[in-house]
Amino acid sequence: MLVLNLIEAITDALDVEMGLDDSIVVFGEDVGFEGGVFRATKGLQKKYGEKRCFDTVLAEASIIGSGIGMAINGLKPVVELQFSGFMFPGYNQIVTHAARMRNRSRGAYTVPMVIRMPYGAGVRALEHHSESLEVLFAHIAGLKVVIPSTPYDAKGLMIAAIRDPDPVIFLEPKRIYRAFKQEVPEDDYVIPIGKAKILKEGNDLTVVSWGAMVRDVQNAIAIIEKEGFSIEHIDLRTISPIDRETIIESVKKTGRFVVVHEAAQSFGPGAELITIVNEGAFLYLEAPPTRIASPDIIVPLPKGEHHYLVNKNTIKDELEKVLKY
Amino acid sequence: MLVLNLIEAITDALDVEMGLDDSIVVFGEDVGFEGGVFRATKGLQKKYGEKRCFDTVLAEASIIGSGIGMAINGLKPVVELQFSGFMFPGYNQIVTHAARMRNRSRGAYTVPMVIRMPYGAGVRALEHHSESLEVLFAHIAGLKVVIPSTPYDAKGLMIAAIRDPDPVIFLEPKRIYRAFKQEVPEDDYVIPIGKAKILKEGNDLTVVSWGAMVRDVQNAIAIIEKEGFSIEHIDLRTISPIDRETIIESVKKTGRFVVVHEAAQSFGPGAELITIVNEGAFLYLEAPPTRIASPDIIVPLPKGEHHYLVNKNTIKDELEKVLKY
Amino acid sequence: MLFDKHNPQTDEMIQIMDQDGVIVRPDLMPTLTVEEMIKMYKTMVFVRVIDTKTVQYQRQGRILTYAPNFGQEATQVGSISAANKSDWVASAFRELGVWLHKGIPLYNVLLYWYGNELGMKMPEGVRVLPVNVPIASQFQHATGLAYASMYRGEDDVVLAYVGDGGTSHGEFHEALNFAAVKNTANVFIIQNNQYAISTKRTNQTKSRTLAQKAVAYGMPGRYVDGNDVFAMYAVTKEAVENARKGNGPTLIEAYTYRLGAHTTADDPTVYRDDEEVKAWEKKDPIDRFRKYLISQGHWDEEKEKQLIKEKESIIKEEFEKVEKSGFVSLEDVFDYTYATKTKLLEEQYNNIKAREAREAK
Amino acid sequence: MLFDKHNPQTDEMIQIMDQDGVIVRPDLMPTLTVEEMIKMYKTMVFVRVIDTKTVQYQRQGRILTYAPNFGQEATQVGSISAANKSDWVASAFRELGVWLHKGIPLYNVLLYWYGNELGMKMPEGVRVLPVNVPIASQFQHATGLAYASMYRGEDDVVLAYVGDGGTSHGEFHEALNFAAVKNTANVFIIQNNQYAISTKRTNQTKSRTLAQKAVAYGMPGRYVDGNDVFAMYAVTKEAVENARKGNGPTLIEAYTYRLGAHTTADDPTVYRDDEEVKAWEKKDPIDRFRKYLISQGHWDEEKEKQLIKEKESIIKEEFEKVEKSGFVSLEDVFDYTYATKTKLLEEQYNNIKAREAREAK
Ligand SMILES: Cc1ncc(C[n+]2csc(CCOP(=O)(O)OP(=O)(O)O)c2C)c(N)n1
Ligand SMILES: Cc1ncc(C[n+]2csc(CCOP(=O)(O)OP(=O)(O)O)c2C)c(N)n1
Ligand SMILES: [Mg+2]
Ligand SMILES: [Mg+2]
Repeated sequence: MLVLNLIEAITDALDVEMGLDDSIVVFGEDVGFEGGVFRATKGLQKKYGEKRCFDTVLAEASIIGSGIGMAINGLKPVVELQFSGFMFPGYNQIVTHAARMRNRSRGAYTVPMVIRMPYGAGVRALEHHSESLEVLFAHIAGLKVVIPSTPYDAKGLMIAAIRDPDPVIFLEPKRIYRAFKQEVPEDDYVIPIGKAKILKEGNDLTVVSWGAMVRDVQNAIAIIEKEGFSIEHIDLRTISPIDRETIIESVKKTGRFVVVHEAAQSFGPGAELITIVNEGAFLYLEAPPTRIASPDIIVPLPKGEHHYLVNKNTIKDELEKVLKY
Repeated sequence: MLVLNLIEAITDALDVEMGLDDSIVVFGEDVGFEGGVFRATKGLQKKYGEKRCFDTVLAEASIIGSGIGMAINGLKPVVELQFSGFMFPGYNQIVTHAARMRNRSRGAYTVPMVIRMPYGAGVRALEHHSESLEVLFAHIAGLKVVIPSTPYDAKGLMIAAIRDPDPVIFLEPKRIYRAFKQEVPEDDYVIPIGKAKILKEGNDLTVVSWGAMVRDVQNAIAIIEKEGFSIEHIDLRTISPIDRETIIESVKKTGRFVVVHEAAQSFGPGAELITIVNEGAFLYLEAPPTRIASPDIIVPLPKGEHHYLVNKNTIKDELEKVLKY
Repeated sequence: MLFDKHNPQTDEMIQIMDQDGVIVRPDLMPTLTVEEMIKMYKTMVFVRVIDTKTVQYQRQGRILTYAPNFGQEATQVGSISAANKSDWVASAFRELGVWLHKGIPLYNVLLYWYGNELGMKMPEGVRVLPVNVPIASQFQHATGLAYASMYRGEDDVVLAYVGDGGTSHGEFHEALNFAAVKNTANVFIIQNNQYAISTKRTNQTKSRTLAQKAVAYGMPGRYVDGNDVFAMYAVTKEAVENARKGNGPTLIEAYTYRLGAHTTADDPTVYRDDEEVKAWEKKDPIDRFRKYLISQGHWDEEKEKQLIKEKESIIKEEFEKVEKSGFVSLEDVFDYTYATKTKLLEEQYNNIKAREAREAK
Repeated sequence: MLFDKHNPQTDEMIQIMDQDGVIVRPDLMPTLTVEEMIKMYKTMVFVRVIDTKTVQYQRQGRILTYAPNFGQEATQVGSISAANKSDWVASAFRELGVWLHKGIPLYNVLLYWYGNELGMKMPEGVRVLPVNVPIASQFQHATGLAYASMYRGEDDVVLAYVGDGGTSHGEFHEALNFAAVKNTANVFIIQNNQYAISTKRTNQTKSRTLAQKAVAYGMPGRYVDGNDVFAMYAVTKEAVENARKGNGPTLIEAYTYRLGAHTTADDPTVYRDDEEVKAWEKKDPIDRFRKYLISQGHWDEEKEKQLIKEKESIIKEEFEKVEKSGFVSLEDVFDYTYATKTKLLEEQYNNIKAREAREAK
């Protein structure tokens, strides 16, 4: 067993898989020599050489687009975008090609590729360094979208993503990159994409969250349960395809539903989850399914960020409202 | 009164506004000399000169980005992207700049700009010519998103969009560009952005749709009402900001809700509307709020497109299900 | 190295055969067997026949859209003939000569334009990417294909095609820069047909030649008469072999002209003069090549007639097959979103299947 | 036209003053009054003092991130001094010398790095766009700004700044092409400081100079010693006046070096040698300028000491004011999403306001 934080678990996953599979190449801006600005690829160039882990030119469309070409021609690229806020110049390649090559070629060409990017707010950063953009990927047919919330899951999901035959968007909650450590097996293992995890069983309310928000929700639940409520907490882990069954089963049991996310409220991921609950458990609902989300504004710079992020208090208050509805 | 189809109404709106306001400039690929591939800007270069209506180089990021610069420096650009499927290379400029310049500069610089693009399926086109991407704009703080469904609305909304102090994404349902004509006033008039339109009052069910889908829904309603049901039909017209009040009031009256859209189902616009209904009218609901949407696949080429598009029959069947729930 | 003294910043265009089919630069003439030349000629004529017929079919309402290649046959066939079977192609949508040479069956091409994705499923061993609609984005795939080959120590080369309009796009720039930095085996070919839909080449960029854009990447650039099949062949051959040896990428501008419409949805008379078109018709790449072949005794009127007859009957036959192919199945529309359908896709598939069954009644 | 014989494709770099402060090309020496030179020098020193102090503040945990300009002061101040008050600037994030010269109060700049958007609200009449983080995207705004001025018949010029890394981006390419085609009054300045975070300039592109990329757009390109304030001034002046006269855009490569870290979050010792840094320290643009000014009798040690003292006290004072500025208000965070808050934003605002009131109790 290793004891790793989330980013170390990602590095370890890359290392383990690169050791097992020669066709994996890892690249992006500053990813090679210095191991990335967050050091997620630290040591890989030294260990596997410049051909397998390298710095690219400063051009996101080229990072994704060349990765697509490599994937078609037999490699498995795992590329890094420095921050999710800089994925936009590469979004054309992601949507119009990575997500569609299999369909366009009726299966003759495929894009088994992982596109990693740190995402989310709460690190008191410059503009474009705090975005939560999961909807922009989850709405696109042909992509899968994964977000780990623990080191253990991060490694298992990363290995699953690398082995997946289709392009996977791997969003890394950078706020908890180094927040805590966990035991992680040394060898390779897989956490299936598309499977949510029931972190805690309960009877009165179902709460779904993912990424960095999981810990905030856990803290809020800890307080609320002292009041005698029993809450079921689900870590979604895969944003697309969503594990509808697990959520619907849970709501059928609890009758109440809250989703908590960092992304902006309107047309956000919470809306999809609430709709799924409506579709699958409408008659079981004892209170309106509720979303707790960031407001529809631009993520503020550090001196205003505290206004923005959903915090433990908001979560607690909202959960109580739903419980007492 | 003029009698115009939808695309003529857009041309007329541009013409009327350019006549009234010297600071309006219109450009995009093939927009100047030949008046655009759909001829939406036909005649404008001849009438207003090459400085005010011109062809650009083939580069969407440059179309949007230069427009942002112009808007900051006193002009009002109305730019065309040839098809919404080709907006992706310009998406970085839209999200990271057009939507944010006001906030970034605390109001010192603003981007009063209209970004027009034909959108939607059903015209039996090549790949990337059929996308419905409203969510990719509506989820972004700082943008407004408008979709007309009639010539009259198209002109009034376009004039409102041009006069709006913020960037407006103007999605044009190309399937009905020339589907029908309507009386349209010769002079300028405005249809307020953010206001839905109740096309038809009713008591048993609220149906929301927009763009080309409005007519299909009308056809389905016509059939169903023969069975004795009374349906309220709302044309959303503005996707962001949504007119929540009109929808919630309607559902409070009818107790049932269906949203119909062309965009893909998952994380689609329907999810937001259903969530709004949950938030505003939960206790009034007599049946699960329902979405009718396209499947989560890539829009097929013409010989498979009939599988894809939501059609009158699907709408009718689903509405009946909700009515009889 | 034949062309390494060439400077794309001058007006000197590489030409080997003039518009009368006369070899004006015998020193540069590539060594091609008569069989090879005849094969190239036949492919060019085949492209012309297919274009002519398909545009007719479109007028008859039998096909939706089509992007013809009139005038660009030498650019396409000359360049691709310089590549090996195992070399890759990343093209746009106006490269019929390339596709036929690479072995995509005509049936497939027609099926695609007919509106069926299956047409772009490449047969085993045909290393061509499917039609790429978002302009210039295929250049990025070309660099990745080349990187992967290099990674495995294979010496395959990747040829990528783009239009003059495409050179304005950011993706063009990024790909060329990537290739130069990584020294990948890429040959980038610009089919400069003078128009991007209605937009003239001269309004697309102020660089004198498109080939000189190579300077920005520290890459060789070649400015070539794209209607001269021998010049296209010779220049591409050198670039391909250079890349194969590990000497990195080349940018080639094929100076040509789109004699027809942008696509069948386009009316070029709106934006250009008849005179301009007529002047370019005199430089027709097929006429020129034919004159040469006849002058050398390799071709004659009789063979020409027969060839056209033969090709016309092939296109007729293949198109009729395509017309009988019917619709795309619901399975096909769903089965290639992912390797395995998600549960939700399964559900959506079943719903539509049920609806279609009801409608069929 | 002084520099129109200059060919950016050779290794000849435009230099007027060498690293010892000696004027080596008196023929190219710009006409600047002593006052003007002193003003430029003072701004450069001010930048250095601010950088030094702010990096200290960051180490003390008093500011979050900062991108220092060490070594690039001549590039910035030399170029912008050639512009008029009404000329526009579209910069990235490492252009402090430009900003100060254009009249952005130091308080604003510090407030921004402190984490408050209000810092980038330009005072009336300061024609500078806010800090632009997405690399190279500001080049597109520069062309639009210039188009709008041209449209109204105004002769303002737009100066845009980007790093060496930024030249790889598609947006760089598209903007230069647009400007050349539309003949807008743009001057594009590359601050080639040899690194994009850890990535060396030589791994960023294979073109010998970055200035030669101008060839791709049919635009003049100038390869300039960016540590020579006179060369920067003279070359920019020519480009600016040329643009002002309606003769279109120019690309300038300022060959310089980032002596410090990329930002305070970066540790450059991971990816570069001390020796390299030391070699560049000898070319320090401020030392060089000072030597010149002293040699001409315009400056002395005493003035230097005083200047530094004065500037140090200004930064100290301004930073302390910034530290007292506190947090951004909830109003500010909501009020600039749109001209008028939507109803939903009003609701979200009220919810957060209520929560914060509860929390405050
Ligand atoms: C990114 C993108 N923008 C716009 C279009 C629409 N479009 C299709 S073809 C074309 C012109 C292409 O011109 P060029 O590159 O010269 O190629 P040609 O058609 O002349 O072969 C345009 C603008 C597109 N396909 N992709
Ligand atoms: C589109 C985009 N991608 C990535 C980044 C992250 N990033 C910030 S600065 C930087 C390097 C910039 O290098 P250069 O252009 O040379 O400017 P310098 O920092 O040297 O001034 C990178 C990659 C970004 N800001 N924008
Ligand atoms: Mg062309
Ligand atoms: Mg740099």
